[in-house]
Amino acid sequence: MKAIVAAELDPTFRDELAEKMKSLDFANCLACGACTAGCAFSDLHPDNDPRKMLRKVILGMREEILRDPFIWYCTMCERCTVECPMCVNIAAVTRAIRGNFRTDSPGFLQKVVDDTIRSGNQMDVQPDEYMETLEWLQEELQAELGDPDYRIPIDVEGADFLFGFNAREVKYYPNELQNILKIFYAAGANYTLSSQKWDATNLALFSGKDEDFWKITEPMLQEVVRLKTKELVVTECGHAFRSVRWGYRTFWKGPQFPIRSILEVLDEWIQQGRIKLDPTKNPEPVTLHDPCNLVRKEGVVEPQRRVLKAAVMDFREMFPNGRWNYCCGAGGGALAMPEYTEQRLIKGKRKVDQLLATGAKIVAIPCHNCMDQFNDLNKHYKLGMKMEHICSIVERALIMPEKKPKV
Amino acid sequence: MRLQYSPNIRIVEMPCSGTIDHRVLLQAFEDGADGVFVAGCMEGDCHFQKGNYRAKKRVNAVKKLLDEIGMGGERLEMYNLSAAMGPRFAEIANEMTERIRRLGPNPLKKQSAETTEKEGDVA
Amino acid sequence: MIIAQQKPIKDIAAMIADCKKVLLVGCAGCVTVCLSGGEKETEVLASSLRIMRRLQGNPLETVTYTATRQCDPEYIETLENLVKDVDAVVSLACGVGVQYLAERFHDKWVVPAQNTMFVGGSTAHGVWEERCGLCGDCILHRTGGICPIIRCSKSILNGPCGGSQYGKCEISKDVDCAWQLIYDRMKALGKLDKLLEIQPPKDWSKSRDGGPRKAIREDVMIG
Amino acid sequence: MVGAGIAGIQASLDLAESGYLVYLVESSPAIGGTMPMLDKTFPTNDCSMCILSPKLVECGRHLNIKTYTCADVVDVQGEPGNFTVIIRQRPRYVDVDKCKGCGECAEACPIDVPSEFDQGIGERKAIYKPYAQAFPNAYVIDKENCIECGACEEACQAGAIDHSMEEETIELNVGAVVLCPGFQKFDPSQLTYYGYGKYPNVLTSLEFERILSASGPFQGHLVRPYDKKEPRRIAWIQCVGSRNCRIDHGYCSSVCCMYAIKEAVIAKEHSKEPLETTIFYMDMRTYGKGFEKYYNRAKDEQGVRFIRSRIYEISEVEDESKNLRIRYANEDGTISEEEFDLVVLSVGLEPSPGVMELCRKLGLTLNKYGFAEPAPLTGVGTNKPGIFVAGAFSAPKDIPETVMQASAAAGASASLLAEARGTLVKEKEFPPEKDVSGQAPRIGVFVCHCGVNIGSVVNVPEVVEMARNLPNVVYAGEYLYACSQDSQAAMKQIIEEYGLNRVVVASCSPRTHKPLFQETVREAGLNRALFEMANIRDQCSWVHMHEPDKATEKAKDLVKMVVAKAALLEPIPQVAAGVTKAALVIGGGVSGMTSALSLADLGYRVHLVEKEQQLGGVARRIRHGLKGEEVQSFLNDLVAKVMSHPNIEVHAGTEIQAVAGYVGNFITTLTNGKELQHGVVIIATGGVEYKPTEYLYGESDRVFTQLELEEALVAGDPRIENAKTFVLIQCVGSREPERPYCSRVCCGKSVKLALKLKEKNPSANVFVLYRDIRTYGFLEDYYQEARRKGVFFIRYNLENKPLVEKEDGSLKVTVTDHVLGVPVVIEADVIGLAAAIVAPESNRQLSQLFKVPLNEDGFFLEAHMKLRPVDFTSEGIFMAGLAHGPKNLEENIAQAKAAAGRASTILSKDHLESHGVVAVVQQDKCAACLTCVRLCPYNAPKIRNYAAEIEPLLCQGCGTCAGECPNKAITLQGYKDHMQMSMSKALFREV
Repeated sequence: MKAIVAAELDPTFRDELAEKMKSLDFANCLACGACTAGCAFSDLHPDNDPRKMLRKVILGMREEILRDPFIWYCTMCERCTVECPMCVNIAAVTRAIRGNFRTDSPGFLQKVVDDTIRSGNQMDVQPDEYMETLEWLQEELQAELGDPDYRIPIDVEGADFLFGFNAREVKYYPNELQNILKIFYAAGANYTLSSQKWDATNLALFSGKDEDFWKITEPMLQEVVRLKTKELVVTECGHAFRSVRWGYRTFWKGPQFPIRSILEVLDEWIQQGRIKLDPTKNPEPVTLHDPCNLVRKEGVVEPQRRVLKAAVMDFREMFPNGRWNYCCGAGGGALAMPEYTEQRLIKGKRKVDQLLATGAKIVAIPCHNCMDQFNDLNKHYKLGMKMEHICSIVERALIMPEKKPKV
Repeated sequence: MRLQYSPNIRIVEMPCSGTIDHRVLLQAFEDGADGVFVAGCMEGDCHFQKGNYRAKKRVNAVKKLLDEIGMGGERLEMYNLSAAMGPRFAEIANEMTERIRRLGPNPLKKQSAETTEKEGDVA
Repeated sequence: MIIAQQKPIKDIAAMIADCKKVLLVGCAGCVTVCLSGGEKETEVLASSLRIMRRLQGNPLETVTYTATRQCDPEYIETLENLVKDVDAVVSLACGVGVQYLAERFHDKWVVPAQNTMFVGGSTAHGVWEERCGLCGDCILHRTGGICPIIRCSKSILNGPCGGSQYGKCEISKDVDCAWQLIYDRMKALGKLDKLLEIQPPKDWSKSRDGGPRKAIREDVMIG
Repeated sequence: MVGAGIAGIQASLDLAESGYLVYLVESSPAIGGTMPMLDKTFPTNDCSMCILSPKLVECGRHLNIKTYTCADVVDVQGEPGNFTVIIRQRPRYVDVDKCKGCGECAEACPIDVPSEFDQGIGERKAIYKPYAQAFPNAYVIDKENCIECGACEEACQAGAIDHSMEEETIELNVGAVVLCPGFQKFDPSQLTYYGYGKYPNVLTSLEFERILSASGPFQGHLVRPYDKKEPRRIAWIQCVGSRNCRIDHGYCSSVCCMYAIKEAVIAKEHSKEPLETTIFYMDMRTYGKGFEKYYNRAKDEQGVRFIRSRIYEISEVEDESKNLRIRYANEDGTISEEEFDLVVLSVGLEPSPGVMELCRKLGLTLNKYGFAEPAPLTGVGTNKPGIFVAGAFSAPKDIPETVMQASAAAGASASLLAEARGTLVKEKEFPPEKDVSGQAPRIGVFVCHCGVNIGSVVNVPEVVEMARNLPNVVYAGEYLYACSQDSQAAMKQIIEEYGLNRVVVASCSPRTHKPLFQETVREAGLNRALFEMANIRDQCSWVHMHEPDKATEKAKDLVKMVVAKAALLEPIPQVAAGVTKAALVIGGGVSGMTSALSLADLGYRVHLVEKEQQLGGVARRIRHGLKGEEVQSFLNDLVAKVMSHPNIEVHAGTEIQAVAGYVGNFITTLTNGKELQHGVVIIATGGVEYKPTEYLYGESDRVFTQLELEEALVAGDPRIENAKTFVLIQCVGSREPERPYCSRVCCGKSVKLALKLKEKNPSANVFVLYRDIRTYGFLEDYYQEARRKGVFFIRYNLENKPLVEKEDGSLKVTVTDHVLGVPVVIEADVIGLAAAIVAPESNRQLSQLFKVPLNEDGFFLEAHMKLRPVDFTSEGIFMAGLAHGPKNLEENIAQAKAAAGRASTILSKDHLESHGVVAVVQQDKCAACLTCVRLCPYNAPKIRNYAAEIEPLLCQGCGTCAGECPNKAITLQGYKDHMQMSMSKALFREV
């Protein structure tokens, strides 16, 4: 990097950013180095030191920031500043810069956002395709459950909760959706899906453009009002859960209602005995990955552990975990940026070391983005492990009730 | 500051180096001391203005006398240091002990044939 | 007062080389005032001699005493029992003291530790200068209080000799020319004319040239 | 006095000595506060207990101080001069007067609980005494853990235990209240990422102090509580609970940097094997007097590693060693990972909830962090007249500043109650002095262990055995702490029992402890001079640590010598001298004027001497205080008060010509010929701004010093008005080899200037180039405000200083950015240099006149850096303000009031007793040779009727005349030649 000429510095950049973020906390930075140490990846490859990026912002080095690779390398996992003594939030700064200043959005991140705005879901699944898949699933379940008049509740008003899920569960992994619905059935859940807006994911969380973000997430929240459900439950997907919760806290002006993760609901059902599990169905050692959006940013830590302990024989924690977990390397929309795949796999090494240390055979991963990353790591580092969602593990251990519960 | 220095030193406390008297110095040698040094304040800093100057004059007079009578003047020395200079005191203590080790025990002892083990480990 | 300076210690030691036990006697008179023979100097001398002799393998025993003055019989009477078993007495007094001890203790060998120098006074602490030659016939009233006998190197009565430069005597630039001083003083007092009177040769019989002198005061003699 | 830490003790002593009755209310069972828990104190490395215990005993035994322990203030009503205070005293279940502190009860008690004093590492019984030298020297029962088994009651021969005691409510009527309840240490368990409470090898700094301390759970042997192993690598983590906005602790706790360095240095001293010590920090804040040298010595000579990096988290290694691993970022961004056996968290200071509750009840305004910050520019005042604050309760601060604020609070309270002085106090009566003349010497030898300070090196029993058969010795005994209250009582009893007429104590330095033992000897009816000390600690155990047998040998010799001298000691009569009830204050700056006003309010005449024509000093050039106070208006009304005060006589345009006399009876002549009579002196000669030679100062009119910049800014100088880029450079002249000290105020001032510049022109670019930003205490908030307002802070180091060049008419500053590691080139319109504060040349001359020492940097050297920061060693002379060393206006004002408070302890007395060690002439031996008259610097000897005579009150006891009297007519009492000769004789004579 060449010498900095003070005259060329642009202090107004700092104020513009603060106005966009509606907070000046980042200016408190003491350049103390805690975030550099906290970032799990700052020493794995160049341009990944949060302190250096923030320094450029504070000095007002507009050009440098507009071409600093850090902005796209950062997985926005917030580990660096979770305990920053000066209340700086590097992820928020990165996101604001991405959305308001950068024009070189990599890969197909922006394309996916545009598709989502247009089609309402991330995979551009057309409404008829969506309805056919549900019908197909309904038939499968009627056979599997041996209950001919089993129906998937769609647009049922006044249910306990609306279930929002990930477009991948329709497009590529309907079987996973099947498992979920089977569990709902076993628990006699009073829920509904929506025909209009069902995909809770939102890549604009990573692109940083708030207008795009709200265009995508607001309809999801409006569905809850339209269908008059008591709460919104989101499937095992980190950034989907984060999007609706963050959107709700930041932009939502409508009526108030709780938003919970499916893991919290499963945990509740198990505590209440509404579903019974047989852990012997999952004999192999299982470890749990804590997705940053679900665990560190949204604070859901214990429910998934209780669920797993009820569903498997040998549950092993990896270290560090919970609020201090390492990011899997694919956060911040990295999967939509093929040109940084190599950095993503280098970042994943730290997670691989954790997995090997536990000696587990199965990795429970309550997040779709993380799932793709873990599958890549499985292949790249030849781990030979099974990567599963918690619902698949729970479904395997499920003890179906004899008679058909009232719907 | 707990600086370590040679344990061969015995200290006689005086309110000011100006209190020292020729006879006390000579008496020390006669009683068997191998070496004596007077530690006074820095020149010009004497709390009593002239105490340490007078002490230096008297010490030099006795040094000359010790040469004349064959005891050797190097066994007596005057040093100037302030109360705040702990390291300097330790340095002096070690320096003086080395000098006296080089000079050997008090010649009066050889004469009176009874050896006291005060300086037992002297090479 | 009488000014005395201690002899080098080697000389003193030589005088008592054969003695086993000596008595050292200080004097609290003139030699204390000129810092050469008081109790402190006496004990320093004693200690030095003891160390010196022990170093030579011939230890010396010393007894010390400081008399109020050594030039009055009564003050040295108290030494009676101290001198009994000593081989010699070392006196730190002026020459008078040494002789008094010798006279009083005729069976004892008495040696001087001092060189009695002159009669004078201190001009600074530790610096003494000669002022009076004890000539027995004082002429200071003729020279404005400055004695040419002592302060002029040639003791001339009708100076100056003409050898002085810038008021200093030709023998040494540290010595003032007495007559320069006399001249300046008489000039200041406006009595220069008195210097014109020629002084006759001095009657030295009043000085020690007439043999040792005696001063008698009938009026105060006892018995 | 609410709170009996060092602040409460100092303020109580000052007030009691000035003629006021003091009620000292302490919530814990013993006075002393936090200081007794510390092992050593910086920067002198004195053992904390050793410098505190004389004050503990003095305060404990003082007739005019009533101490209430286990007591809390519940309410205060009334107005200044007439407050009613309700205090609630919790039951102690032990009668303080009966309890001898023998400890039998604790032996018998079956219950072991973690000791609060030892921070939970060591243990104590349910019935316990907080620490060995505690005052009151009595036990207390902790009812929560006591199982009422009655074992203690049986064991106690003194019948002091009374389980039926109840809580009492006591009402006190007082004129003024001083709040000094101290602080609470931050509990780091709330910062989970440090793992305190989870990982056994993560300790707080106070726990580490207990481990280091000789009276601690491991007797000073440095081991880990976890597995009692000796650690090889220890890390200190700074700013734990300080400079942290996330938990509303944004302030800096001011003391942690220094105590961390001290702990590292002392830890190295305690470990036989080489010990690796590392300190992780952000800014090394060693701003006090002597601190920078202490830091440099630790860094350059003692091998303490300093790593500038704030720690993100601590993790534990898997194996059972439970060592700790720290992953940290270096300054260039690279990551390092190291393993440590022990991690010490330098926890900050915070106000304790209970105290904040009391303040709310009293209507005291607290700042946003809950501290009772004093009203601006008062040093100790609060928003409630008559209620003053002192110590860490008003702001996190170091012990010297606490002691200064305590003396200031005492001074302020005294001036509030000037008329009531002396009304409620009792004089100290001593038993009649026994006449020992003619008796054969009967010597008692008391040998001290001083905990392990002596006992661990010198074989004390052997020394006692040897002492027992020394000539004239009739008693010899050993004591764990000779200076503690119970040993003192035992000493008195033994003097009685054995009919001793000489006392020898073999313990520590006479400088700190001789007066204490002499007081006890005097209380047993013996003249103070019949006492002598052998220093077997500073001269033996401390300096021959690794040669115990030689140290024991030497200790025996020292005792032999002192016993020989003791046999020859004679009683010395005390001589009393009157006190002129007036003070001389030198220097008319803010400090001088504040001291003068405080003393004048106390009713004493004050002569204020100022060499300039008008008062004000350097404060004339300061516009705003660090917290934005209007300094000029404050200064003008201060000058007005001084000029109009009936008790103050101002002597402007004159200096000190000559000084004569001694404490209570000074006579000073001024250059204008006036002669002043006064009892005390306060030197407040201020400081001078260093004229820089660096950074093109003087070669360009755009390079200012801070004071010049402030003046230009206020005057609307065009060079400032239309300037766009400002560069402020710190440490100009300070922290350099020629001036190895920190000028302390420049960081605060630069931050304030930067804020002012930004306020005047928000689009201006303001750069501050610094080595360490030392905005200690609540100044840290301004540093944060400056960063938020866009001031650029760039750090440089000694090897890579900023380069200032003149380039075709404009100034170019080049400095390397400390984060990005690339040079930053700045076209500066204005450069402000933080020039050092240096001592004025006149200090050297004043030091000669008053015979008071200067330190190497030219500032005046106080009697004791920690506990006597405003006194000189010579009695009756005090100092205040920049003359003592660089500090800000607020601190100078506190020190000025402290100096006045200390001076009033002398002026309030009608007569002073001379300390007795004076020279005496034996007239019949005197030859009137004038040696003594010529030598004595104090003109004490005069020739009267043909012999010398020494005026005892003028004689300072230096002994120069005695050493040179040709006929040994003069002897110095207590140090006669034959005494010294007897010591050398005893040394070499075989027993």
